[in-house]
Amino acid sequence: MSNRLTCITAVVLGLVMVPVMVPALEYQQAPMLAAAVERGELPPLEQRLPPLPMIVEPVHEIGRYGGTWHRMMKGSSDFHAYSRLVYEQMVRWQVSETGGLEVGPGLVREWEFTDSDRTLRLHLRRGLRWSDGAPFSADDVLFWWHHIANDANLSGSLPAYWKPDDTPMEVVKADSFTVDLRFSKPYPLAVMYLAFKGNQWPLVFERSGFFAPRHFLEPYLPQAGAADVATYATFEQAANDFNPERPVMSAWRVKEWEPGNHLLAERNPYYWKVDPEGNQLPYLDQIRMEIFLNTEMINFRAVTGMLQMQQRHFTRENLPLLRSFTEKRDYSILTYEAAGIRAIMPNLQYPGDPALEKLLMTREFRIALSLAIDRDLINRLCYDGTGRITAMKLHPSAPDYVELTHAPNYAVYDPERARALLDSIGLDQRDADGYRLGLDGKTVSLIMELATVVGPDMDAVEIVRSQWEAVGIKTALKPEERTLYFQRVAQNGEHMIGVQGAEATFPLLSSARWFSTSLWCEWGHHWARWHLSGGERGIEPPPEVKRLQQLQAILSVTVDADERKRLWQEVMRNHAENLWVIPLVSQATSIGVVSNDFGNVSERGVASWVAMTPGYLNPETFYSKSARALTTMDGR
Amino acid sequence: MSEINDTLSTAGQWQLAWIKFRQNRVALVSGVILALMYLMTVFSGFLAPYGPDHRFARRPYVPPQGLHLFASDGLHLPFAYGLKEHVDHTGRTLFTHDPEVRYTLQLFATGDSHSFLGFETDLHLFGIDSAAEDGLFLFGTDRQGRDLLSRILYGARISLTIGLIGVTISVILGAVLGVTSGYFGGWVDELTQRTIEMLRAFPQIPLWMALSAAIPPDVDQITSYFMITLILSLLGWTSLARIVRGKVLSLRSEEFVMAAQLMGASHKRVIFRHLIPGVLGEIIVVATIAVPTMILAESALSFLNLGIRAPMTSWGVLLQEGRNLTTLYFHQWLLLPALFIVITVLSFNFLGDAFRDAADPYTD
Amino acid sequence: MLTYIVRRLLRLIPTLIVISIMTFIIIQLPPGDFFDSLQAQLAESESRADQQAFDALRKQYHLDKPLWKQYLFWIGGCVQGDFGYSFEWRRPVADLIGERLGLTFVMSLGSLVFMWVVAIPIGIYSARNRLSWSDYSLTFVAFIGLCIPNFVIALIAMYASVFWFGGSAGGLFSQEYKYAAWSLAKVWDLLGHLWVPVVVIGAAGTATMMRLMRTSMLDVLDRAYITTARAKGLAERWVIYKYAVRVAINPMISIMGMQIPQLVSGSIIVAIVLGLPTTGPLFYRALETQDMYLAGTFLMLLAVLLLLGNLLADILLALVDPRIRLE
Amino acid sequence: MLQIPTQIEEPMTATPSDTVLEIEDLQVEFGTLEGDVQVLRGVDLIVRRGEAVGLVGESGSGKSVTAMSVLRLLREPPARLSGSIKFYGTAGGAPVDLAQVDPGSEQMQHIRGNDIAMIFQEPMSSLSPVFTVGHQVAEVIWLHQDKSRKQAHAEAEDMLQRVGIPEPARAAKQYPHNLSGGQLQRVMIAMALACEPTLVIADEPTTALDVTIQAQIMDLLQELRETMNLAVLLITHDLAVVAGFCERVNVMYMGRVVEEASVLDIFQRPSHPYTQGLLHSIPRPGQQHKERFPAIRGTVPDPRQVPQGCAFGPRCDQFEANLCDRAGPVEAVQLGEGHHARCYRTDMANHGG
Repeated sequence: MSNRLTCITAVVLGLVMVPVMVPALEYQQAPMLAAAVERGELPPLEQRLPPLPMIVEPVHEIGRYGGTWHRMMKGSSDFHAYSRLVYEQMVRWQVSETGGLEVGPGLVREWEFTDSDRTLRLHLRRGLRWSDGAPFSADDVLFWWHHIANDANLSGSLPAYWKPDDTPMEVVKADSFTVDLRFSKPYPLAVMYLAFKGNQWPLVFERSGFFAPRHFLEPYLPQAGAADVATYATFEQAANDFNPERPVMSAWRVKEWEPGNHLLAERNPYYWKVDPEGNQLPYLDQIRMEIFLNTEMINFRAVTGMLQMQQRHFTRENLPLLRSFTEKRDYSILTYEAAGIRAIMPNLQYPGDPALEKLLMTREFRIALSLAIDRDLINRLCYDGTGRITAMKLHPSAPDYVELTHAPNYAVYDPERARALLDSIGLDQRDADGYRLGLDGKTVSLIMELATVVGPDMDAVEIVRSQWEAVGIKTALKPEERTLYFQRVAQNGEHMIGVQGAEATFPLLSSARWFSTSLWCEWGHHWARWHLSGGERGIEPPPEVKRLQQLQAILSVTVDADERKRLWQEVMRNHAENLWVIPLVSQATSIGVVSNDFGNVSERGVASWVAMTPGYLNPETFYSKSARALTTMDGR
Repeated sequence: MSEINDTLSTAGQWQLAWIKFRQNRVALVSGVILALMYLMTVFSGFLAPYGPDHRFARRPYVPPQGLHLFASDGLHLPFAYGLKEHVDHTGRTLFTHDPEVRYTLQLFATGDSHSFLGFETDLHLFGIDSAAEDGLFLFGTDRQGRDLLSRILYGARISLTIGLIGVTISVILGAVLGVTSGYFGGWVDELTQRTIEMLRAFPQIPLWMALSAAIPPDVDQITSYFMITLILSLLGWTSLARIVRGKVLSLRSEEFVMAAQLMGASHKRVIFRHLIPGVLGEIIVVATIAVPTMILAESALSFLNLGIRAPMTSWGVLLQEGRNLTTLYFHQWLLLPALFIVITVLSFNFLGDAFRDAADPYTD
Repeated sequence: MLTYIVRRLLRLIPTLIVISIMTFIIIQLPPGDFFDSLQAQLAESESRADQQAFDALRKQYHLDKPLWKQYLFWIGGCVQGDFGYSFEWRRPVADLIGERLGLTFVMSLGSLVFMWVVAIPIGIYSARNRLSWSDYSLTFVAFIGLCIPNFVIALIAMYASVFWFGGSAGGLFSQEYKYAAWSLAKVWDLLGHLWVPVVVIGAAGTATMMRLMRTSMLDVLDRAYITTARAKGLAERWVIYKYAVRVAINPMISIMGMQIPQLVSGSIIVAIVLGLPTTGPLFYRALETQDMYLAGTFLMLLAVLLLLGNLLADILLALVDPRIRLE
Repeated sequence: MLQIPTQIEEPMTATPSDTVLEIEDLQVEFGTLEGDVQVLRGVDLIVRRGEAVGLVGESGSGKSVTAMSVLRLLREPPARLSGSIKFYGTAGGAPVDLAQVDPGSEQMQHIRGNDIAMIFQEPMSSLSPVFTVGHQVAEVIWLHQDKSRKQAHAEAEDMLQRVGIPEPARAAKQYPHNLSGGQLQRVMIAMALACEPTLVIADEPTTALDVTIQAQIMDLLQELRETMNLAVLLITHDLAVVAGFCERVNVMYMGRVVEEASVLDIFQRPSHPYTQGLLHSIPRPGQQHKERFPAIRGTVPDPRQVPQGCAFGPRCDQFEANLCDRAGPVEAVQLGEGHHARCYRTDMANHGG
């Protein structure tokens, strides 16, 4: 709450635009920077900070300078392990008063919709500097837009979220610190996308972003129309997130990158945030990422107490092990909420067998399957009772969170009713082995495909299989290599039943499994194809699904908060009544470890890709209680 | 005439070899162990108290259970206690004996149905008549509450046969190519030798890994099993072919082969009547030593998730769980499959050693 | 001798060409390419990138070209010391492998030394005391060493280091030296950690060598020239070391050339289990992610090492055994 | 082939002070898994200074074991030795009982190669393949004499020259596989004689060589023996070689010396049926190839199943039941000056064969 207030204060002060502000605060810097200033290697702090630095309220207390954050990273495709620590978007997710997530200021100190909600005006913070001291301005955004996002050789095509209604947005520089985004229709999601994708390009393999250091990259820019791929490779090398030469806007900058070995990041002397006492952030001198290739090494490091704070790559089954060493190695277990919904998603347009397609499309059949599952047992056996049993509903952390009332709940265990339902839809005949026969006289034989082979999620599905068999439905499991799984689902839609998770905090940003509008939707691949091709290909969905598809379109242009909540209720009710997918048990928490020496790490949080956890928890305020600050820039 | 003499001396040599082999008690024991192991693969369904995928949903990570004869009230037939579960401070479910519940061991108990020599049956060598959630877990259970003993017995089917089939392929390839290469010489020999040279330039383990990684993930279990076997025998035959070729080269110049050739015997006859028996001893020795290499290779590949993959069961697959620090710390019994690997490989090595000694009966 | 070596090296060229083609085929065997596997991997960890962005990258890396062209790109580069580009690490393969190759060799050499230092004396001892109890028990221990899969030994080592010794193992350096520049202290630290993998990797090889040395010694001890040496009045010690071992060790010396590449490939699994910063885990990872030039180069590198090892073996044998002449 | 000595010098009348080697009741057993095997069952043998003594017998008779026992070269265990082997290093000096010396002791090492040298049957395999022949000859010299390596090498070359190797300096740098069998045996001889030993034991020195070379080697040995006043114990299965070289002969059968006599006596008056058999088996000019071994039936029995009484009994044409198979060892019967035989029927033996 107070955090939010300070932000607003900062915004208000910014609006007044006093050219020379008498700093309300006395600014301090880390010893290693002070020493560098003394040696004349850095300009004084006042010249490095913007006139109005962003003030960040630590979650617990004012920290102290120094310390190294030891973490681990699995290969370079696990770039999130680092990039989430240097989460610096145009706007940022922050914790709302209700404990959910909301969008707050970042590089953009303020924004507003104009032109009937069709133009989003962004006010950049003034006087910001890149980590090499060069000023940051609207040109850096425009550089990205003109030379990266719109160059097919670098970006393929413009990301779909920047061309709502298939019309690319326009990016217009109003002045050096003001940028207008113009859309063809109201586009409230743009703010969320700025919080989600508003980072410095390219975020390694994700290749998304919203700005890039023009002054640094311009020399590498390939000549317009040059087809020579080599020049693009050079450009990519320079822009690469792990390039130590590349200037950044984040709290730390990469200092050493030894692929396959380690990554060392060091504080950014030009970082533009301070704590309420005026100490320039971050507190921690450096981040050390050990690159590991064997997943087990992370448990190894954790139980030997060598990780300061990490919640990637831990699995629940290792929790007892991690707990066993908390005292001995002086760390604590971190449990953040995970907001995914794990569900069994039958392919409702299953192309393999018309009889089976019809059966899967029968609502009562899906309800019976749902009632046959003892989710409490699964929760106890696979998730130590910490799992969450939920239908397709928004998680409380969702910005649009709203409760769904008076909806049917089929996520209960009632095998008798399941049997009765199955009998009632004509599956009352059994084969020699006791399995139910379909209406075509053949044994109903289900295959669940999933992209995991081991772990509690697999065990859970295994229990489902036995429980479906217990009500007479022959079921097989087909664990698949994930490449194959996604090929079968997203490219061909040829799977029978998929088991996957759906996003519950930001469904609009990861909407595949909610609205049947993406080919990644296990339960509505061919309906989505129909929708995406304007009715040319795919299969025409039933009215209920058409309504869902429509709802997504409406939600994406609705700015009014109450209206959005109403729309969301309709979406959830649609799911609850039709039971398009059969909810399973979702891992409700994501676990991690945090050294007891580490301060300002919030005990509560949401583990989310969109929110870049722990990025939104202000890692620049994390600090080590015992560490001595480095006094040279070359600390090892 | 010289041919007859040689047949006699060959027979004599086999006899000598047998006498010599019989004297090696360690090898005899090894032979018996291996015979039992392979018998086990035939009867695994019958010997295993449960099916390999029988999950006792409420009995994950049960440590190995003992059989008891004595209870507080005196002597009984062998019995096992039921289990009580409680959760410790780390959130782990632990199991202790429930002295109130005793299950007497039954011979020829009925249980999960399995296919036994082509028949479907639900007869098992032993079992207990327990509540559905309880079971007899002599080797404990894994994370999914599956009986480890049963899984080891079923896993033996793959682990033990993969070596045998792989070696058979190697032996056939190696023997045929070695014999033809040595016997015909010329370009046949040249081609075979060059091929062998190429193949041997590949490092064994990385090549296995690369090839196993290339097995398409969507092939069915039988196919992937045979692909792994083929991959393992891809390099194995080369050393055998070399040995056989060398031996054939020396045999070829010997009188009895020349005599047979002069008498107009066909190539086939010369090869199968004279050359193959002549190199059989070497082949047996090399094959015996190659089997454990393949068993170890299979387990290593499966351990890395490159070989046999779940839901198929092999000892290597079972050991995959041992990669987990949690297993190492809390559930060491899940490493028991390693013991089976060690025993098998040890037996094969002792046997191979004894064969080698026996094949050369004139040394001490 | 020199002409022999040159001739052998020249004969390697066609072999290498065939091997490079086979390697390329092998690493191309899995369906899809790096970006397919990356896409699936990202989708799994809930991040996602656009198909078009990947296609742009494919183009940059020539993955849109026909296979034979890709091969020529690669092999053409290899000849000039450019082994292609690692997609995952976005680095030239040569840099990546180079970084880890040093430690890999140090580890393999360490294992080699360990094997020799342990196996040879025990082999000699065992042969001199043949059929005694000590011989039997050493043989048995050797057999056990041969029979335990090395990844199991590695697991045990890992267990011991975490739970008994407070977790100094797992990697080759302590935390404070892991990222430090090379110094005497760092070398010392390395040695303190190195012995675990060295012993684990060397275990099976030691057992094999011990058996070989024993057999070889037994063979040599029965030779007439040993009796001659004794009859000369040579002390038993000298009979053994100067006459018997000098000849019995020849086969060991000749296999030494092959041992290094064998150890490098044998260490892969151990290095994966122990999380060592050597080339093996990188190769495994490259196979997983279809980072094909990285995997291919590693495979090629080992093949070249093996071929050179073969040559080295022949040369070494000729050096230590005057009966053999290289022509 | 064979030159039967028609006239021969009478053996020197020996005084005890002339004795170099005196073996008495030497017994050697080998412990095996199947039990003990007695290979030598009481060997008595004397070699005098400067004298060449032959030790003759079929393979398996124990000749080589006797020779190896003298230098204690048998692996002990499994071998077990009893009896005495007295070696008189200096004329008239006190003897050393080699049977009592620790085979690994310095004393034994000093005797080997220095006082007693040995020439083995297969020069190819008796020389180490990995050292030059020069090195192997020189090694004996620097081992036993206080000489530098350089001196030793020079002496070794001299020695090679003495044994008739052409270009000794070049040959010294050769490895055994570069030299012919005959040359290698010369090297062996050079090695044996390098320290001018008192006694040389030559164990079938010519068996592995071809016939013409055999004669050359025996001539060389003869010549060196004379110039260096060596005592030689020549072990052979070939009586023809003995005839040309030795003064006295010991015939061995199944671990015992069954007849001992001067060369002349052996050839003219062989008294033991076994000796007679051996003599008959020598090919003579004009004899048919097929009749090569007409004299002795059967083969040497298994040493584990020594026949009772006379060990030769079962193969003997003159075997007489209740006489030859009496229990207990056959005592030696003196038949003349230095002529003994162990045969119950020596009185009936047909002298002069």
